Amino acid sequence: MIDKTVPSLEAAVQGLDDGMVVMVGGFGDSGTPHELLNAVLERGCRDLTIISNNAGDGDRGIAALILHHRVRKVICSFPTTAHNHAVREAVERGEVELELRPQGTLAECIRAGGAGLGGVLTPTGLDTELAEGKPVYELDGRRYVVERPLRADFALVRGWRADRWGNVVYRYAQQNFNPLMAMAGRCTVVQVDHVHEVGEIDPMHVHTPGIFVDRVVRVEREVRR
Amino acid sequence: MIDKTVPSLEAAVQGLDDGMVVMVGGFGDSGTPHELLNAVLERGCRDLTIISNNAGDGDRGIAALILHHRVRKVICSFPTTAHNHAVREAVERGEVELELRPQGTLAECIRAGGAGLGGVLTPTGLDTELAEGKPVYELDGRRYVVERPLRADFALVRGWRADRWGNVVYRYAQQNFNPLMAMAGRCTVVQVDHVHEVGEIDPMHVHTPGIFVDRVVRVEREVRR
Amino acid sequence: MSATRGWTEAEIARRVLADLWEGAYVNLGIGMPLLLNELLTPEMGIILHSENGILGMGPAPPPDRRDDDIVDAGKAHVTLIPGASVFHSADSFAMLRGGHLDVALLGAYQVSMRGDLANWKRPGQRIAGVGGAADISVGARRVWVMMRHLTRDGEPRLVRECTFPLTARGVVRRVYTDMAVVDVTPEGLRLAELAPGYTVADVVAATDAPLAVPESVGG
Amino acid sequence: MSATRGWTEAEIARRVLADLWEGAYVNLGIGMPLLLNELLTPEMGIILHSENGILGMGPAPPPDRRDDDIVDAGKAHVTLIPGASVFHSADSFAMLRGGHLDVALLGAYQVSMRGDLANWKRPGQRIAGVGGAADISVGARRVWVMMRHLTRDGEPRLVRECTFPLTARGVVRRVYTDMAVVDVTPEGLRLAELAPGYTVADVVAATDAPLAVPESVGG
Repeated sequence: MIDKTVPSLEAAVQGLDDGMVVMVGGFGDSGTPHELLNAVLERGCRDLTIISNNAGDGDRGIAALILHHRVRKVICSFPTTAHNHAVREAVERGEVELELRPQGTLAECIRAGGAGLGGVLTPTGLDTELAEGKPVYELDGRRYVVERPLRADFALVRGWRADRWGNVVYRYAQQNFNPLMAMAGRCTVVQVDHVHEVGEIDPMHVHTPGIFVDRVVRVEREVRR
Repeated sequence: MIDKTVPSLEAAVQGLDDGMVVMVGGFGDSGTPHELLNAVLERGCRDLTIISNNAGDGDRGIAALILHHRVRKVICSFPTTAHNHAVREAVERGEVELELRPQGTLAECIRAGGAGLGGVLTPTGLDTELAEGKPVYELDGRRYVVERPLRADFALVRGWRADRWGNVVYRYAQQNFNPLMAMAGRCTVVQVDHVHEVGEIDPMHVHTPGIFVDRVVRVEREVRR
Repeated sequence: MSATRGWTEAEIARRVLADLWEGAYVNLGIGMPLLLNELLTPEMGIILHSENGILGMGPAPPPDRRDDDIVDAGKAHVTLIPGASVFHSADSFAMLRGGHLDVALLGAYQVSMRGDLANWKRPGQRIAGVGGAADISVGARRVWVMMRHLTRDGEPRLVRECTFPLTARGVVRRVYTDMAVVDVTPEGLRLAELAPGYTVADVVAATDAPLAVPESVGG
Repeated sequence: MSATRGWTEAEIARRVLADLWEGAYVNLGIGMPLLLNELLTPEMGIILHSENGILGMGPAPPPDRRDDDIVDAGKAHVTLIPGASVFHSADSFAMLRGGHLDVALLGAYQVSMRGDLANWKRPGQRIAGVGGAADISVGARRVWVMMRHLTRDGEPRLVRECTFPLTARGVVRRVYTDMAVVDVTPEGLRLAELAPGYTVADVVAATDAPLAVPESVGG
């Protein structure tokens, strides 16, 4: 019987090693796989490249990984918040390389990676510093920035419900980057609040089909709202 | 109060005029807006460019439009079936121009049109007749066919349930090209079996958010299964 | 500037609201634009888009109804109104980049007379976030900016040529400030309305680019 | 060819099935590959993808349970198994093009010794449909072909160079025919298995390209 659930957070990040590229879902705290990030921290891997919309907050999540010197590079759209000095300071002292992509471009590049497309042709950032060093392609008299697809060795995803085949449902705006990263991870790990038996989720309600998911781990959380 | 429902099929295709580009959802009979197509036929417009996965069957749907000499060009992935002589004969006598795109490329080009992207970089069709005459772009040592985005003046979409704001839910594999075409139509018209009051559809179950939809028309149908 | 002259931020937001219409799909940028969310009522029929993946965003909930999975682009807790939908970031930006939003309201450091927008980075700043601003400003049908007319140091923000790094070129259509409403036209800036207590001369002096003044406003 | 030699289409399908494994995600092309759908049982744990937007496709329903919204790539009525999901065509082809399918089973007119696939159009045919074949064959992790070894006119379909228009270059890994199972390796074609009643010499004669014969098969 196909069963993608794993018994622990430790098992969920098994094989996530030094030098790997790791996608991390979430927008601020919404849909962020905090417990998986903690498991990565405990695992102790270094030289990670993190792809995520943000770069953590305070000393939590990706910020914790940066503060513990586990991160070599961050690809994101909005690294800094009022409370996040971790990434700023690490970049300023040359420890972390920062690559900025506009949020919609970042989302589309991750989707392109997961969908086997060669890149993204976007008007976003054209003739601005945001497209510096990037190729420009002209088609039928219009110019587009060529953005490279993104893939990852691991995608860390936060969902709400999943079945044992890895079909995932997200709760409200928890989706954000999660369904896209699920497509782009060579190993996609989803932390969820609830695990269901196969057949319990309506086929029409599935946001991420199980084909994109390698591991499911349930994390006990207090009920919100 | 925002209410995108229109009272009749005739009202649903108001403004669909000669020479326009029209996307038609569906895969075979599944998710095909047959009643909207009939309304287009009755409206009498000519010189249409049809974008659809197939080109109708027998004397129904797009085949009916072709048989009535309303179609100038068809862009599709699979024009012919055992029972569809309409498109074959119209192409052979030079009445209809046929542009073939592989199915995944067609889907992605429609999405690109709706998403404001400049084109699609795909490995599909590379170095085959399927990419003849199309630009090839090389990025980081890999070559991709550049496929042009597709948009339409009208997108004719078939859904299952919609609310008055145009949020649409599709039934099982009825989705196919429908949610993509909904994004790419300057005027997107959705025929559904059921109209709901605003708030009756769970936000997490919406497949096509109302922002993509201009008109909703209810078509009485017998209940299946 | 005296507090008795011009519009407060809340008044600017109300002024913007007067230009919106029933059925409009609107994206609110971080900062001043988010004030709009608290002014809207369901009767107005204005549907807010939040780029993290919400269409039909409603105002902040009472503290005991906060939900971490319902936040706005500034990561603050919001609500969903009836008719709302949720989706992933690629679909969300397809809406923006694909020209489906009627209006994007953005904050800005500077706007040029040609509609160039600078709102993501200060000159010389090494690390800045761009978020969704660049996609939103190239994609929305109308880009409107809400900002103070002058910097804290009294420098004009409406300029001939932006000195701040650009977010997008030639995209801004209208600018709402504490002093005026200014349109960006193919011919350059044009005064559309004066805030109470300000004269045309005040606004011209506070604007570092030619400002056309139609008779109806100049009176 | 006598009916007592070689594999029937159903036997070819069963031979393919023996190479699949629990948890495999498999796409079935139109034609012979669709035979697999009727052979699978839930216990096998093989998950079928249908490019119109189904993951977890099940066998044909009884006539009174047909549902027009649940069809396969050949537009025939099928069912959904427990654990199924549905999605739109762009997501469906993201699965294919993005390398998420373990196996794609396709029919073919010709396969070359380098794994070139010709399965969408006959030479000189003016109007043909390609459907999903081109995306599937460039995207799936393993492309396996099911076809008769010879054409009706007795011409080999396994060839040095395809004379039919190509669907994709260098993609086929394994070919199942009525006469044999043949692997496409970096060194060219290699016989993997003989169908009952055929000899190595039969297959070599019916193949228009060099065919390596490992000792284990050649016996």
